[in-house]
Amino acid sequence: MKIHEYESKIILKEFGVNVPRGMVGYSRSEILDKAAQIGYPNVLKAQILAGGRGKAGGVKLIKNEQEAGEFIDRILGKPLVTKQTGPTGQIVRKIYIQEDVDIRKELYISVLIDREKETPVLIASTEGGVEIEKVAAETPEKIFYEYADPHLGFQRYQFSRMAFKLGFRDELTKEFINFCTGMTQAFFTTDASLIENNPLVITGTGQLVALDAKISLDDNALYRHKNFIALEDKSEKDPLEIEAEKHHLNYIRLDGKVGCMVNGAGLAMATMDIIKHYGGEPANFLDVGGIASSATVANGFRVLLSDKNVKAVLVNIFGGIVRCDRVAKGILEALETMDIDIPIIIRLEGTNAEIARDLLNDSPLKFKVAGSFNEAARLAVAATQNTTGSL
Amino acid sequence: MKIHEYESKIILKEFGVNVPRGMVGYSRSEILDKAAQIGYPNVLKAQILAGGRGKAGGVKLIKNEQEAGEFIDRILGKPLVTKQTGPTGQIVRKIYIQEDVDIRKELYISVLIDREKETPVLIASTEGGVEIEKVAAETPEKIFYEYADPHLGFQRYQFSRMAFKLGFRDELTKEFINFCTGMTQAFFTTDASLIENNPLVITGTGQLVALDAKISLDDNALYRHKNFIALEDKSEKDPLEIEAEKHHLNYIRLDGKVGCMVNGAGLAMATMDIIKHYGGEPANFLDVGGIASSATVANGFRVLLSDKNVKAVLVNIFGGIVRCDRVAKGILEALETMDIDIPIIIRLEGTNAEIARDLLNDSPLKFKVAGSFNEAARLAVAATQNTTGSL
Amino acid sequence: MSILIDKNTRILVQGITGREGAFHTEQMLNDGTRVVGGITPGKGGQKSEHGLPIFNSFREAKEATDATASVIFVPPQFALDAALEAIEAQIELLVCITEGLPTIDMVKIKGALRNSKTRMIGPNCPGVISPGKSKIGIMPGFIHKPGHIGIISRSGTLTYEAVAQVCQAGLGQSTCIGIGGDPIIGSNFVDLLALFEQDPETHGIIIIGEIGGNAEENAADFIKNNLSKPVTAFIAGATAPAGRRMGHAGAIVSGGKGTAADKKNYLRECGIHVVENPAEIGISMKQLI
Amino acid sequence: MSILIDKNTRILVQGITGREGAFHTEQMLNDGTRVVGGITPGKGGQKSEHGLPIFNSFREAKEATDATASVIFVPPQFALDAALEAIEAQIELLVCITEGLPTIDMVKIKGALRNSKTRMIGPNCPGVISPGKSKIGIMPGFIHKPGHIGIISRSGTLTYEAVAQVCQAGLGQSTCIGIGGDPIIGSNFVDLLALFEQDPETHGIIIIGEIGGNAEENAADFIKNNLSKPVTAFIAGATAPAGRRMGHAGAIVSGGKGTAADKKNYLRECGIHVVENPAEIGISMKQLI
Repeated sequence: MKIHEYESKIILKEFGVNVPRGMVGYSRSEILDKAAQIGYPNVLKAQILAGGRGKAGGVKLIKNEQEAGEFIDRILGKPLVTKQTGPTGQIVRKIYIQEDVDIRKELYISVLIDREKETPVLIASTEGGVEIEKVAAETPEKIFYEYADPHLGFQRYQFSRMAFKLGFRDELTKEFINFCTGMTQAFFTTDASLIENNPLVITGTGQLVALDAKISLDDNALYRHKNFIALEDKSEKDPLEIEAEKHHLNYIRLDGKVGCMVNGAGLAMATMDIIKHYGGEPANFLDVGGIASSATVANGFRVLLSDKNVKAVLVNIFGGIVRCDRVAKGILEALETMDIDIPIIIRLEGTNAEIARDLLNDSPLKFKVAGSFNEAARLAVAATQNTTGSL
Repeated sequence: MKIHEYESKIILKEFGVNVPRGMVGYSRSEILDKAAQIGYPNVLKAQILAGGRGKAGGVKLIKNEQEAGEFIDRILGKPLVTKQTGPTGQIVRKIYIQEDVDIRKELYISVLIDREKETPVLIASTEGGVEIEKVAAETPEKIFYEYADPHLGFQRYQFSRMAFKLGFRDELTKEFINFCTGMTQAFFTTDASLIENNPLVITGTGQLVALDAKISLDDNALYRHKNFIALEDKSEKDPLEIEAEKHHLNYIRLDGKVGCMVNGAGLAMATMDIIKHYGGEPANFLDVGGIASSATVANGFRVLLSDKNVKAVLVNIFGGIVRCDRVAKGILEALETMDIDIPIIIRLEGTNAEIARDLLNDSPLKFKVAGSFNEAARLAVAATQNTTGSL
Repeated sequence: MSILIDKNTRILVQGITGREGAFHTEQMLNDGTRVVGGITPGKGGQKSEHGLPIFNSFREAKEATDATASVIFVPPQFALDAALEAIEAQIELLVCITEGLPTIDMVKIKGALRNSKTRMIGPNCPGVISPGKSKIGIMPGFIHKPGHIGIISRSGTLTYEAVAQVCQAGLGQSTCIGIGGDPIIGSNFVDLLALFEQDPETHGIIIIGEIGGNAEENAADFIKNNLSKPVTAFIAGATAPAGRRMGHAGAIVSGGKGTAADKKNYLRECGIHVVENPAEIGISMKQLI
Repeated sequence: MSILIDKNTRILVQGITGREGAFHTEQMLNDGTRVVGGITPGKGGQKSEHGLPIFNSFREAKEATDATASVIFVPPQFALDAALEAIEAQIELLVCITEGLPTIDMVKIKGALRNSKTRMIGPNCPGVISPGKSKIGIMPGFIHKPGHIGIISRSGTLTYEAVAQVCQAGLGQSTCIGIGGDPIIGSNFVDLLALFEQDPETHGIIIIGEIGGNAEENAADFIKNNLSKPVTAFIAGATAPAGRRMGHAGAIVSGGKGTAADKKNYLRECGIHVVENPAEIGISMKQLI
């Protein structure tokens, strides 16, 4: 789960990490009020859950109230399109007002789980304020790594060693060790999957400050942090995805016409891939999961069909934990209560598949039961290419 | 560092461990007030830093205010002599008033560092309310152990396994797991060397409650817990030991006549042992430590001589980190400013011993420089056996 | 022969009295698996609905049953504890079906595995099956057929799909392992490829990868340098958008890394046959062998 | 020969620029020890007052100097970190002089040592000396003489006392090790007795114990079963009152256990010669040999 920059900074500050003075505002007047409190010049930053805000004009150094007003009028309540938002952008609903910081040097620092080494890693670079992927590609020798012990975590000597790699001395080294101590404590305590400060800056007076901050929390660990669940900003999510989440469905909306309902992430991806393979476009990723009841499946069906781009539905279920009879019941339940006029192709294999097929075949409802993966995909794609015809 | 029962219970409660309702009082009126608040019957418990209070009459079930008054009059401000206090006992300065608990069964539980396994151990027994040493000697099969992983600590399954060894089922198992979780968290968070609940009781309503509680903190870790330093109750310490502590001297007062000033705990013990070996009695243990300055040594000398039982002093220094010249300077400083009329025997060996001997020999002050360990010990013992004579 | 499990594997079920644990124990028994007992703290001494002995602690269960493997069905918040308990008891094979473990819990488990005798499969996986011999997991046993194809997959149901295709192609499986869809897992492609290479009964290997991480790239390197047997591969997620977690915690394209296209290219560069159509995994294996 | 250290041992000093670290580096150099550098974060690239190179990190220091041993002089709150850094770099021998480590820090260090190549001596100890060859620690080197007596001691200054007595008796030392007075220590009597048994240059062994714990009892068992060389022992603390910590965190008689009398009796039961008078350690060894 991604959280906003301003929330990330509040968390980091709790762990003793230096962040610039700042406040968040939701309306024109509130933002101007708080900008005055922070004092001019300051920096206004659009709060959306995506990177690349700076280049997209979402971050600006503001000299006076007039400039602040102009920025707010241009940004607040409007979509901001960055490299990471997709073409429709994200509506800016809050703006962060941050004191202006005298920057001597920009650095990069992050903590995240390294999948290869299977333990958290501290990554730092002398090249901050630019995309770290770019630094990695062009000057990988400027990125440094320290890996946590899986049981003991990070040690002070690792922060110290990192400081020397970055070329720090004396006072700055001590500050850096404190910075890393707080940042890694925040990482472990919050069960984060990523904490990134880009840039981390050295100020004119020689202090280390996290000028920008990004935290992603491990969704699987949220049960240990009930207080963080409230931080989730659903305003940036697709309403259908929010609806799906309520029913514990793993749903991601895409742009195609073939709606997919699949059990298992891998098979769901493969189903999307085969649709593409046969010239169609998947309308979504939908994994009904490992413990789907018939109600879950029925809810999934409703979510799927709420997307008006969907011109055909492909149900592809291979029963393991999920029992096909439950899925069949769910489909029947959904179809009975909904008025559906698009083709539905169903393929069920695995646990209790025969019971499921009997259930479906006994039903008077209209759908096509496919015999193979290939057949199911071909039928679904064909149906979207000929949406007026029937099966 | 030992802390009082009532302080231990406050700490345990912070970590979610069930303790009976209780308050501490310092005066007759305060104790009676609080006893009324807790309600009768209740239990009054003398707060001293030593075990064996129950058998010594320091703990009593009180039915009404009259009984409470009688108990207070008998106990408060008076010495309580228990098996662990020594013959002079400890003055009772506070009394803990605790709600009366309906006891179904008494158990034993503790967490401490196991020196053999070199990691913390959780110890529990079905035999509570009696000395665990007695249980260990008589029915060792009734004591159970779970060892912490040195890096991961204790795991839930260990608490669960312990619960079954104790014969718990269902609800009680869950309670026990929570109890152990809190108790071990308290252990690690406070850097305790021991947390002991004896008895841990099962109440009539099936709850687990720490009826008694003892916490010892690791002196070496107190720098991480500045707030705990205030918990130290110096009122129970020998004033000379408090004075010695101020000067970072490791001093323990004993009953003999030969005062010892030694560097290093092992040599200090051996010096006490050799005094005994030659028929004398050591007046103290005094380790001036590894980084003794001349000032430290001078202070040590003052502490030593404040004990009026001391009839002779044996200084035995083997210089390693401690440089003998510093020690010699310290001795000279102390002797110059003090009016000393008892024999002083000095033996210095090791680092800078020659410079030290030169310093001592150049001094006009009165003392005897011994040539060997045996000689020094014999002279010191002889001096106490003939205290009127001079060397 | 087969890898990891066979007719002699004696299995404990951690969480045998839970809904899914009980259901799949039943299924495993039906598939001829030697499940020898289960662990549910507080129910020691009782029998499970399948008539199996229940124990309070893993150590007790292992001592009483001489089990060599264990499967975890407990909820995610107890999975770290269950895994550490099994590792402490030095079980040989540990299969964790549970989905939703916090990544940092898996970091700790891997740390504990590092100095242990235990090999772990999963979490968030369907488990392991050597058809006709033993099954530890939740895959529908009846779709499998004994044979000579080894399957290693990051996916669950997509593995069943591959199994069904292999059977349709007239082949069977030596052992199929779902290694799980999480960022950190007990055993990786490479660990298991090495075992398949040494198993005389395995004649060909299918690997099913997906977007995210670089487990497939590591597998490709290993295959290129160490494997003599034919390998066919499928990588799921060609149509997955960047930055979105595709169900599995590990299936995410981030910073432009871990795309299906990159993986397929890398595998092909290492001389591995990669299929584009997930319905052709079985037939592709048949043609290679 | 000797044990642990000899003329070829190359030593790093952790905390070389601190007051005690600098002083004892000087002393070690005077005693002919091959100190090859030091670590003080922030002072890398500089030279110590002894002209030795200073490094910012242990790994860097070890790579540059080919050091085989290290000695820790940092304050107690940094000792855990220093030890873990040295262990990470897989130093062969680590001697920790620092006094006052929290016991739980030592628990963590022991956990890290368990799976490492590092052997640790201390903390809270005078170190190790093989007279005439090398000294890692703070003992006054000049009181020692090369010879054939091995000494292992929980005490610091009492060891010097024993050394002086051994010299007075006309003998010398192969290696003397102060193992430290803390409840948990890097190497115990037993670890080192095994090394002395195998060292042809060591003809007799002195062990100096004290109250608290049961390291002496374990040593006695080991000596009885495994040692062919004569051993003499002294146990300090016969006059120590129960429940009081006698300076060393480990020197405490608690619950009636760990008394000097018990230890002496146990050692004698195992056939070990125990001296009552600490001034007779040297002469006792002389008589035994």
